[in-house]
Amino acid sequence: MKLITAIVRPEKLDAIREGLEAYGVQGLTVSAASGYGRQRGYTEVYRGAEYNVDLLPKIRVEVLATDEQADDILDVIIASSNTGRAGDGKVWSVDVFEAVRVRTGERGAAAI
Amino acid sequence: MKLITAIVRPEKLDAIREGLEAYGVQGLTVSAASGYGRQRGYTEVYRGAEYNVDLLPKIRVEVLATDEQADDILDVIIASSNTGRAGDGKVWSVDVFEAVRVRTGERGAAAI
Amino acid sequence: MKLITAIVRPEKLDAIREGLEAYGVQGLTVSAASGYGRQRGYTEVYRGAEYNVDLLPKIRVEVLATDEQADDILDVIIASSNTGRAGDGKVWSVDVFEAVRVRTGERGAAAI
Amino acid sequence: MELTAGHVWLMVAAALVLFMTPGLAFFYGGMTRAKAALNMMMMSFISIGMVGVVWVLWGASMSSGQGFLEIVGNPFATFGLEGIDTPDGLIKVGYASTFAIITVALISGAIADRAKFGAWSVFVPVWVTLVYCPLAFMVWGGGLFGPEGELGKALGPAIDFAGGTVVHINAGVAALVLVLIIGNRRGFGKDPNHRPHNIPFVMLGAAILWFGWFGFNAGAATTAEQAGLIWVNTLAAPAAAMLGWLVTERIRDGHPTSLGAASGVVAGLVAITPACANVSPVGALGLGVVAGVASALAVGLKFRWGFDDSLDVVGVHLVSGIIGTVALGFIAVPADGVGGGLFYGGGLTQLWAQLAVAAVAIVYSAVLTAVIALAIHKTMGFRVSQEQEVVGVDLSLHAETAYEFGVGGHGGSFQPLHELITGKPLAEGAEAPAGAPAAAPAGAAVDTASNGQKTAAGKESVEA
Amino acid sequence: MELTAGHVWLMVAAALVLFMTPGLAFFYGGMTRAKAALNMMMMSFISIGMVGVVWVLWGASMSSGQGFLEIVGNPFATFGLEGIDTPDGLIKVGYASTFAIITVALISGAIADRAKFGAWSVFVPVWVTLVYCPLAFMVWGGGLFGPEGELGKALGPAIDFAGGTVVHINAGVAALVLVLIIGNRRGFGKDPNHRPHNIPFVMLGAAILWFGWFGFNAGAATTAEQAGLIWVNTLAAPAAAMLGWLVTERIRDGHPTSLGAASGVVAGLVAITPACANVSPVGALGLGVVAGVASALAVGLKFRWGFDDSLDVVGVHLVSGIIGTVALGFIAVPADGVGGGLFYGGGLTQLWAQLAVAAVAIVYSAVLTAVIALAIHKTMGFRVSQEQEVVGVDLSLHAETAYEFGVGGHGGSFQPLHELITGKPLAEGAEAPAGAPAAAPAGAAVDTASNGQKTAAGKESVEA
Amino acid sequence: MELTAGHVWLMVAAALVLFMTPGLAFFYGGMTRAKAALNMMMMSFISIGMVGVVWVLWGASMSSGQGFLEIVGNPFATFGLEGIDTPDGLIKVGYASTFAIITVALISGAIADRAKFGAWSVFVPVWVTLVYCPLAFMVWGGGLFGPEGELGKALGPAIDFAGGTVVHINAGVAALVLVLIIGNRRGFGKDPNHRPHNIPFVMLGAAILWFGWFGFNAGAATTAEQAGLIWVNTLAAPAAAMLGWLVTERIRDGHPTSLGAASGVVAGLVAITPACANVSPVGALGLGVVAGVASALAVGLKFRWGFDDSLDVVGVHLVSGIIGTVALGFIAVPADGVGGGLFYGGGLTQLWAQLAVAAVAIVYSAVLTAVIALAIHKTMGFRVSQEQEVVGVDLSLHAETAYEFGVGGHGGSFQPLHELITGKPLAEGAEAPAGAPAAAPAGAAVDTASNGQKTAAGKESVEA
Ligand SMILES: Nc1ncnc2c1ncn2[C@@H]1O[C@H](COP(=O)(O)OP(=O)(O)O)[C@@H](O)[C@H]1O
Ligand SMILES: Nc1ncnc2c1ncn2[C@@H]1O[C@H](COP(=O)(O)OP(=O)(O)O)[C@@H](O)[C@H]1O
Ligand SMILES: Nc1ncnc2c1ncn2[C@@H]1O[C@H](COP(=O)(O)OP(=O)(O)O)[C@@H](O)[C@H]1O
Repeated sequence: MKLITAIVRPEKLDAIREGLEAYGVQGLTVSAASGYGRQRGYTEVYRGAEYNVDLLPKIRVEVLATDEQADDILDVIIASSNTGRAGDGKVWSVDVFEAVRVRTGERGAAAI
Repeated sequence: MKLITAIVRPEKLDAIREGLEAYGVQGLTVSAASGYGRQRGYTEVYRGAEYNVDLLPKIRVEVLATDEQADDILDVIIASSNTGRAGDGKVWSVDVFEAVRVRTGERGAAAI
Repeated sequence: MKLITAIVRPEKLDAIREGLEAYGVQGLTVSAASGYGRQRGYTEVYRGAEYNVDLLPKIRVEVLATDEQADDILDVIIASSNTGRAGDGKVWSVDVFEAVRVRTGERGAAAI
Repeated sequence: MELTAGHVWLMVAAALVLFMTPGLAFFYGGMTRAKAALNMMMMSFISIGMVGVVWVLWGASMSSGQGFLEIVGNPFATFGLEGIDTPDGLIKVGYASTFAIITVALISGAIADRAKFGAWSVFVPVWVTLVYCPLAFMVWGGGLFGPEGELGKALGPAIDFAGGTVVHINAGVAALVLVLIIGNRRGFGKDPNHRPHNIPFVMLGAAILWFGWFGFNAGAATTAEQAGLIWVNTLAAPAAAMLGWLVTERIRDGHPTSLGAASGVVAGLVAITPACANVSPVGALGLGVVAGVASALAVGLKFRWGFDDSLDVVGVHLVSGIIGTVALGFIAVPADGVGGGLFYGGGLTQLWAQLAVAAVAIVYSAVLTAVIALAIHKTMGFRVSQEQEVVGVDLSLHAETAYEFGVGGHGGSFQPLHELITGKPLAEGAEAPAGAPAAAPAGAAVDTASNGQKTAAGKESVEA
Repeated sequence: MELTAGHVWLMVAAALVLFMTPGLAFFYGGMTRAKAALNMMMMSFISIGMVGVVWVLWGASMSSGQGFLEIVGNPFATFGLEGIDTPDGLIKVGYASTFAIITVALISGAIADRAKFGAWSVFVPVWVTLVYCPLAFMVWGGGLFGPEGELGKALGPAIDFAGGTVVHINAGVAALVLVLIIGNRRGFGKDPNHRPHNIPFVMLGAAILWFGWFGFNAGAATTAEQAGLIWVNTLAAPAAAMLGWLVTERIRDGHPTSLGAASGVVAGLVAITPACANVSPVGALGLGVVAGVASALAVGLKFRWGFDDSLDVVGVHLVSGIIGTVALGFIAVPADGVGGGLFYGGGLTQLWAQLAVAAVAIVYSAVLTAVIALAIHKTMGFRVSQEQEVVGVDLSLHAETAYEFGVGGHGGSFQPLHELITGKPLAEGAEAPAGAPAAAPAGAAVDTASNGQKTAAGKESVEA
Repeated sequence: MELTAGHVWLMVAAALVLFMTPGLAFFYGGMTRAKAALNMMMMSFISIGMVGVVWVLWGASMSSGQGFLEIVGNPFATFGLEGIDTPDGLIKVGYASTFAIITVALISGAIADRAKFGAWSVFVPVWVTLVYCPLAFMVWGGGLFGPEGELGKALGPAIDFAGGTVVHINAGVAALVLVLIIGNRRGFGKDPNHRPHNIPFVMLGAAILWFGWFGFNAGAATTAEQAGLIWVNTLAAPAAAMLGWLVTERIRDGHPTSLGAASGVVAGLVAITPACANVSPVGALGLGVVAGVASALAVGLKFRWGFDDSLDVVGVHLVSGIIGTVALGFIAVPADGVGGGLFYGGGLTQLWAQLAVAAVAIVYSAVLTAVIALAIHKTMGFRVSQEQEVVGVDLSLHAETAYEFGVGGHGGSFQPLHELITGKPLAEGAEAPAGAPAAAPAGAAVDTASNGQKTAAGKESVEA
């Protein structure tokens, strides 16, 4: 099994969810993050002094997936969150050793 | 070594901590998340228009553990956060390549 | 490729960023976390009743890195966030199966 | 009749006192958890709405004028404010209404986070009618405790210039009764999340309360001397009470807190309320210190005795209300050389009168509040379901959340109004497996028994 | 001349009404998304700044005194307030200024989250000069609708005691026109993030508005009887409207909301504004209920009809403003036994006068606002770029964010002031690959086309 | 004596001015970081508490009446307000107290985030007694600068109608002195987290300040003409200053900010304070613009010169206070045709008087504040430990956090009160390895040297 993690633009959350739902993904976990990278930030002014804010808001989306589906899901996420401009983010996957559904105790693919 | 990640109901945090402390875990990391899954959301009303909120608050708990303890810890987490209703969440573990305690530079099991 | 995750003191964020930038890292992701461990918390008082707060604010820093650089990056993070007192935190790395840059679809080391 | 200075002052004072109730909404709202803040504020707002209407219709009429048995006025004498024809008659009605409004709103702090909004909406008008109006009549409206009243004549008239008994003791007792009937919050005394979620709001509330209290205390002043004394006392007592509370905290807990400063101010204001026109400024300082220390100690008792007076209505309003009322028996300054408290050589007369009025207010309020609250609790229920409490009363009762600051914490689809009006339900989740049991949703946040079914749960789940 | 009670009341009332505009800033500011809250509040604040200056210079002069064609006063008659020499002349100017300030600020709610601040800063003084001043002159300053005015004589003088037409209908119509010209927010009717971000602020705003409204309505009262009636009506109508709104929500949506309570209060206040001195307290209750229910239903229409009156200026101020104005045709109480509305046997006279003044106000405001707004829109543009809207107008127009609560969410380097003053630019990012295209930054948050280039983008990106 | 219009106005004005100090708490509290917001607000609140008590006991007595050397009144003349027997005597005392309260509270903005609360609680009463009371006596109480005072007779009496020297210059100088003694915050000029954490609160504070300032400036007005002029000027100057500040920012930084609007309002209010009764409305507009621009430029100097006047007390209150005071030498309108500023043909007389009073206020305040602050700093210490500063003064000094919005960010166990009262310590952490060194906890947030030991650290760690 794989855990797919995507760090993407916050405004893309809805598109990703729609894409994944359409693909058949039934659950995912979202959290807030801030990213620093090639995308440059913005400037806030306070008392005539400038603050250059270069940690920009991102969304982290995590999806557990079977090995077979993992690659498709990667593609779905990329397709639905790409804008072509710096700051689009990263998606990565790692191998999962074990996964469990808390409600039932089901393990493995059944847990997803 | 393993990294165990649990996405569970926020109100279960205390129970999990107690369970893990009792088992002998000395540290863990918690962060906020939102989950989407089989559990359905709720409705907010604004100006007579309804918004269906289906990203629900969850807690992410992360624990580093030795390979031996990992399975027990999984069980402790599941036992202390299960309610039997949709939305209880997921727990998974992944292999850790290297772990370090920042204070001392200790690596491996000593870092936990 | 590796994903390096560091749970460290919030006030160390700037030092880590400077350290990593100097080393040549071009991007990273930050999020908020709370940690529980050997470091003890503080007490809040409310109506003469004390609340012992022992979940303390931490920062999670995540960096994708090639296998070659991973170890150096680990060292840079440790060097720039160490204070020698309990609560300095943990750094760990896991193997990444696949990584993609959303903007371009580049995979592997090119995605970083 | 042309506007006089007295009319202007009364209008201003009335506006100030009305402003206190939203102030209270912030004082209380900041003290709850974030997920119950709106509901807390709504309990104050609906008090304005309900009592505003009640007062115009029959409340004003019941709290003054010709009464029954010196206990309550005739609700139909000036029903709808018809027939009030003194030049300042309506101004006085307006001023009096604001006292009724805040009194019932004060009670709500004791039952934070767990009361049904529908039940509260019934409680408010009934309680004002059956508890507040009679007590106001007895103390201020020419009833039992007035100079012509039976008890007033027997014991000498009790002093309650601005509402120590009618407002604070009354509300404090009612709060205690409600807590005992409704029960404690889940996790009371154990859950650290019961800490206040927004202390700046608490301080804002305290500031607005203090500001408005100058109208509360001094609104009825008739001479410049009296007005000046009341103004200074309304500064002195809460200032001293703030210091008293903070020193108590510093000694007991090690830290003077912001919540303590805000609470101390209110305790001092409560204590000076009955006494504001009848003690010297130095007396007000002393009264303030005593009230601040006493209430600071009293708010801890709920943990010992196990009653969840959530936002300390009892510890602040009942305790300091009694202190202020009874203190007059000791430190009331003689009026034109006559009477006065024990310390001013006035003997025990005033003290007895003060104790009597406090006792009657306590008993009267306790009994009638219990009857009303039990009637509501046994019929429609006064308390939300456990699930609604866990989800938070803001969401489960009002379908709202107080704040939406962040990215990521909220999502979901949007259903424009016309679907609602046409009655078309929210689209059923296409991904729900066929044959999912049609579990009846029990709260705004719905977990289906085993697997998901998309339901617009909010609508059905509201308590009446 | 020594201070009289009337002077004192007018000064207090003026301060109260001035306080309403920041109250409005919170009422509106809490309803927007967090990323547009400051801009929303700034639209109110700049209204105070701009109109405060305009009023001293020529606004006061244009809204009273000798006029042109009964339509508008001479701007130079008392330019700079020179030559005002009645004892209470300046107090009255101050009082009047606060009405002009809040009227234009009211409009801003309709164009939340997307208007250029520079364009708004031009709109405000022009609109006050060309729309507000003439209308105030016509209704209150001795113009067309006064007892001596042509229309006043023809139809009988319309009643608008405190500003139903001049303030609320006027602002509501202008709001509608602006929405139609500027267009809807991105995601209007679909994006759930358009929910209010801070409802306690909305309630705070409503509370301050209500508090100040006692000055708004009663400031011009001349007798104690009138003042008392106005005070009570200013309590009764919004109290009833709050209940009306909440019951409507409870029936239609299943939940009474806090936002509804706050909005209901404002709707009731709007409706009673023109009528406050001319209806009975029971009439005020009835008017309040009608306004509360009607506005609660009206605010949903924007979703049906697809115009993004973001914070419901039309649904609340236009609708309840018309209700209050026209209601006088039915329920105005006869003055000294003469006149009165239809229900009091006064026939249709008053109703015609009310309809006429409402109609003229609507047409006048619509036409002139359209001309002004179009002129601005066609020249400098009234709307921010799409990118600025997505980033949020707080950051893109004011280089600020409303809140900074957390760890981790913000970082970056700090550029002390002297670099700015010396004109030295922010250091170019050393890590930017050489040869990066020097893309022109289009908004405060800048994505370079393909790879990064560090730019102090904020400075260039502001709209004029 | 029956209430007159003057009495009513003074009572209202006094309540308004008292309300300003909590307003200031929000103005300042919103500008700090979230982790220091409560402490910032507490510095204002404790000023009310402390000065409220001091004023009743000896402050009122020291600031008027028979004095020593024309410098200060006798503290025992009306100690405890005994012996004040004019009808409006107490009203005036109340009004005066509110000025003392806000003056000392103003200072606190300069030392945000790093002052010991205990030290501040000593500073407040001492400073009011030794610095504020004498200066108030000299300028308003019949002292040195009055018409009968030595300097008043020598130079002609200086004009300071509502407190340019006594309040603003005085507080601004004291603030500067405190900064120099206490030192800068860690990270001053470098750490972007020093941005304001809640700008809506800053705007709320500014709004309350403006509202209250009508009482501040006009409270002492005696005629309708004067009151009207003051009212209009108190609108005009801050309105113009807001625009001046925003235009300065727009030109210099590219963006007009909300923080700038709020600050501009305050700068304009400060500048008009001494001048409110003595300049024309157009003069007030001009004065406002100058103050707005000058303070907008001045607040940047701290970064250049490296003194951490954290919330710009010097840039706003000292700079605009001097501008307003000195401007009277130019634009004071002749009273009854006599005197007036340079521009009105009054010659240099008034200018010299104004410069003299400003200079004396600066020197007097600087020297005495330095003595008091150094005495405190050398004995008990005025500054928290580095660790307390990093943790945040809210937590380390008050054991509180301002906000608790989220899930997950807070946890831990709960210790009911009775354990505290019985002195039973919090349970030692069972999981702590035996033999852990019993390190003495140094701050509220405790890191043990090498491994953990559970300690209820908060209690011991507070500074005195
Ligand atoms: N090496 C990295 N490790 C982890 N996260 C990264 C890394 N590089 C970039 N990111 C994340 O991806 C986001 C986008 O990266 P950025 O370099 O701005 O654009 P792009 O991915 O389009 O080249 C960053 O904001 C950050 O959150
Ligand atoms: N495929 C998934 N990948 C990652 N997180 C998931 C996934 N499915 C569910 N989750 C997380 O688990 C939580 C509970 O899932 P849900 O389907 O509602 O209930 P259950 O796990 O009991 O079947 C979700 O809110 C989400 O945070
Ligand atoms: N077993 C663990 N798994 C995950 N995170 C941990 C674990 N132990 C500690 N942490 C994280 O590391 C932080 C520091 O740990 P702590 O035990 O306080 O100090 P130290 O790492 O210096 O021994 C904790 O606050 C927590 O966030």
